[in-house]
Amino acid sequence: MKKYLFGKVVILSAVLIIVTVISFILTNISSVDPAEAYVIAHSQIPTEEQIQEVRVEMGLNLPIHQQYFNWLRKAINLDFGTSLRTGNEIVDDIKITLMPTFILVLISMILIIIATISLGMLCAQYPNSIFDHLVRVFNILGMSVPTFWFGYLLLYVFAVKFRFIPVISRGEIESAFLPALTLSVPLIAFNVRLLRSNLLDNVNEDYVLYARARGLAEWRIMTKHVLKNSLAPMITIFAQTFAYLMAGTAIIESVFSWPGMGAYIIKSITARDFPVITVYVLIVAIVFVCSNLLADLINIWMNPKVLNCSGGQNDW
Amino acid sequence: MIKVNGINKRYLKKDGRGNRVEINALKDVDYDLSAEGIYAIVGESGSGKSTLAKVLTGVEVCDSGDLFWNDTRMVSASFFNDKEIRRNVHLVLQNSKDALNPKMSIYDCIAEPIRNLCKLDKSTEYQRVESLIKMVELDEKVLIKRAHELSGGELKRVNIARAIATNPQLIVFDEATSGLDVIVKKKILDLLKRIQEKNACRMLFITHDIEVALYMSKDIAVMQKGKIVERVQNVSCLSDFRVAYSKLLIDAMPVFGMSVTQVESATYKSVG
Amino acid sequence: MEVNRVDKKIMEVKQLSVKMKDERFLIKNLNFNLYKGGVTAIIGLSGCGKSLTCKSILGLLDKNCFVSKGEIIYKQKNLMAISNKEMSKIRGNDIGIIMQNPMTAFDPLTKIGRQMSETLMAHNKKMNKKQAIRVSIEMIRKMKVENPEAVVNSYPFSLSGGMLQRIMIALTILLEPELIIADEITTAIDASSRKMVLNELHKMKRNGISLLYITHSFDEVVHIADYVLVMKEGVIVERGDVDDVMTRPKHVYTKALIDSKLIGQDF
Amino acid sequence: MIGKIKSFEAYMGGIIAVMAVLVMLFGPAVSPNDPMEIHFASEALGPSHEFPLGVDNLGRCELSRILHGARYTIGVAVIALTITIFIAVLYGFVSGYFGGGVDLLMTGLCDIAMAFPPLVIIFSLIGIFDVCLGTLLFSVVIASWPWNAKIIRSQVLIQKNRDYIMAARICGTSHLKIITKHIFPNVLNTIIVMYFTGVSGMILMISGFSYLGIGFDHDLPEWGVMLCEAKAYIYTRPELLLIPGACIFLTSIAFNLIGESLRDGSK
Repeated sequence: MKKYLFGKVVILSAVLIIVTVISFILTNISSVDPAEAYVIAHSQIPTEEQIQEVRVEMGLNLPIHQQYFNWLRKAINLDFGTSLRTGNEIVDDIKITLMPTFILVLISMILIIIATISLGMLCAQYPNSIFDHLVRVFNILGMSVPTFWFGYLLLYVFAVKFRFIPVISRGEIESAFLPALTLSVPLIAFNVRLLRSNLLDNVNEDYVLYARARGLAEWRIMTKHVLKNSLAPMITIFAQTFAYLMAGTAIIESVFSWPGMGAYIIKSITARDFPVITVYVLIVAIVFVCSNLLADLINIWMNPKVLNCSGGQNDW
Repeated sequence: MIKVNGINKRYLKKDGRGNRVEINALKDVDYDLSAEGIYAIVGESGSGKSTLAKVLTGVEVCDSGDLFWNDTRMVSASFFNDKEIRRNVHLVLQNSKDALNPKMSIYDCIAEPIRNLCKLDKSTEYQRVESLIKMVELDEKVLIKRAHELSGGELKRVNIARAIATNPQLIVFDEATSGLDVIVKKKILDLLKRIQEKNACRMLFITHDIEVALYMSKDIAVMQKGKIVERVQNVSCLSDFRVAYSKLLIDAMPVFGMSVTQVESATYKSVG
Repeated sequence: MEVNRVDKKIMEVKQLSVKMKDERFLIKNLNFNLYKGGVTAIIGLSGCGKSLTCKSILGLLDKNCFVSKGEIIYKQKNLMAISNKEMSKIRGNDIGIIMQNPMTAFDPLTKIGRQMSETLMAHNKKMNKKQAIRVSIEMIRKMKVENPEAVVNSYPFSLSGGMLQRIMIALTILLEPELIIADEITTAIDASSRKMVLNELHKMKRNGISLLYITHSFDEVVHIADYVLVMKEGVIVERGDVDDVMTRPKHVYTKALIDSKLIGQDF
Repeated sequence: MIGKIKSFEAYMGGIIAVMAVLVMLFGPAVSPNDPMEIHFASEALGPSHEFPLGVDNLGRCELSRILHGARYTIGVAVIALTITIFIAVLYGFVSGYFGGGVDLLMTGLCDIAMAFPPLVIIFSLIGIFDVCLGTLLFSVVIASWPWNAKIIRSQVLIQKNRDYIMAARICGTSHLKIITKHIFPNVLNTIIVMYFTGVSGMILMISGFSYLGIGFDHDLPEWGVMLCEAKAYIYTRPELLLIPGACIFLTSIAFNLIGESLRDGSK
């Protein structure tokens, strides 16, 4: 168990280190000279001297590894500098925008989990029924729909045609529903399909037959045994879903003008605001790493067999 | 012909808590096959009998110990890749359906060792496969089929045909009859006896079923926990086995463990 | 002896037929009775419909086959006609089953103790979890499984087939059924465990539990059964007392089965 | 009935996919107008005889743009996917077949690569390189290869540990022959399914990026770019948003339907 976790932690820390290196490279090797950008940002006409001065001030004349560690020290203290576009401290901007994004992701996550489990259970309980086929059609549609386009359709129908909600939201909970729905539809489609096939595989297992043969109630077999066994491999998928959502809100937020981190980053990309992009890359990577680690922990707790499976056996 | 001296084999396995545990599959095992005939090794699961079969056929490399082929000492690793030895040693795997590539025709499966190990032209190759399929008493029609279209007994026969394709001197059978119905099982075993007589080769049966061992062979070794606990070279009656563990295995056979009254009422003819 | 048995008939299977969805017969017109304290064996090769027979008795057929005709009378009730809820009370409590493959018969993600206690609690509402675990441990100990306290706290994958088979028997006995169906219980386990498992069946027989013993080997039939049904392709081709069938087999198929014996008594 | 529905799905998918490919090949030849030519005079925005689907915000023929766009959208997706799957197959076979330290290293690398969300990868890359089609292709491949490589690797591993591979080794088959003649035919099905379901995922990913203005030039008639251009006119000209989006949707459905039917068929 310790070894297993250790391996995971090694991989995840490797990811984190690589991310910081990439972020660092991003800030330094990008087509914009940070010193020049700084001078321009302070509304001065850059002269060679000033740039040199700022360069020394920012530590850009130091060797590259030292620059990296300086940058890392600053990053740990949440000092990422200022945004080229808004002129604010990046940390402040992120602080304001992180919460709405998190709310959006949370609502989507709840939608996804509820819809996945209920639709999956119903489909597996009545396989090949009309309902099952409808869900199958929904799955194919959900997997194929371009989310931003779907978002615009919803926006057009609900905001432009029927005027149920304002077109531009200010981050109220009630206007979070449409973007959350848009975000979750494709993920529900993927997850329902997975859970359904997991459930159907499990229903035909010997242990279900034996559970019935020793007189357990049907609902108990379905919830305590079949669902438990089918959900175990889904834990990792749900964690990935969460991380994917954190990274994937960008397009949807800009569609619905949701005042979150995603919309903020899209604006920064259009403005080629690299310091902000760097911070975003860092945040998303950290979320990814943390949720993966959490998923592994839950997996070990729920499924002791994880530790027991060994890889290839035929070696020659 | 083939002889192993003091071979050891360990491998790592994960236990219930995910810790790696070393398993001694073979502990200081000596075994040899010399004269033509049928040999058998009996053991329960985990006794290391399958590992021994794999070491004898070169599929697995042992950690230490010596392997002799016709009195020359072989390096375990090169033993497997030697074409001469590949032609003369064959291992028939337990799961006869899984041992055939599902995407290949039966003809290709049987012809595979011939193509790899003997250089024959197309028509001789075809004749050879045809004669093999006759030898295992199958119809020629199966040659164009795939593995999933055949029954358990037919699959076993195809595996046997592939095993004798290169006329090997030693064929090792890992659980030759598991998963077969009793009637088919007997037919297969009788077929193997006939083939052994005709080809004058050595056959080694690795089995958990002591009845199969007693039926097929006069030279039976019993394995327990990676060791050969007893080897009887010329079995004539059950009392030849003297070690407690062997007696336990024999005792576990229902036919010998039945109560006296039932024994009296059951009089069936002896085939062994 | 025969007269004695008729008095204590506990189950009657009448004209039982099972069909596939495509109308193919899997079992055709099966008739047999089970007697109190008697052991009836069904012998046949794989695919002859013997496992299907036990599944139909317990009402656990797959979705692609169904009972097309016949009744199974147990305690004056036709098991084919009663509700699913009633049936699940009978399963385990009145009719127990020991499955063929112990390695796959338990939920891989639930501890053995939990699986035993939930079964006990489902049939005995008064029992609480602690009591259930305690009686489970006692019974597992009687089955000569080492260290039962650790066994109840472990997951199925860490136990061997022979151990799981004995645990399954322990659970079946704990529910005190009248009839136990044993479906090829010796095929998936080691020789040394087989002896122990068969001994347990003998004990059950002595305690007056009826057994329906499904097997493909005549050795075991001789070992344990009183009465034998030989089944081939969904039809019973021969039936009778074990001694009669063994000494004077009438049907060719029965003869073939007996002849397939590898080594005889006088080896 | 179920079979009928499933084959109906497959037919539908096939028909739409063939249509999409035909548009890709012959779309530009049959398009009524030059997709880049700006028609200032055509104040009538709606459909007309000259412009069957009307003109866009700049006065360019919408139908011609759609017909030309298929080449970019589907073409780039197919190219990216082909590169991805080529890398994945190579990587998966080496990692899965040879195992041991190589495998450990390669799966570690895969895990690290998988920890980067696609969006993060493309954002990092556009920081380093210029924004162009090459960067887009490169980052899409970088983002998707590890997922596919893992699937291939696990399939190879499953096949490699099956008995027929060992049997082939015993028959003296070389490693190269085992990979090409034994494992590859058995993994081919997975690769084909991966290809079809992958096309739809690729189209969605690439159009998503071009919607953000990453990858294609701003006036190219690519469907994602067209959506990007049209988003400002959601109140006045919703059909400009509807048409290219529907094209992406339909193409994607078609490939998903084919992929799903193949997946079901291979079970």
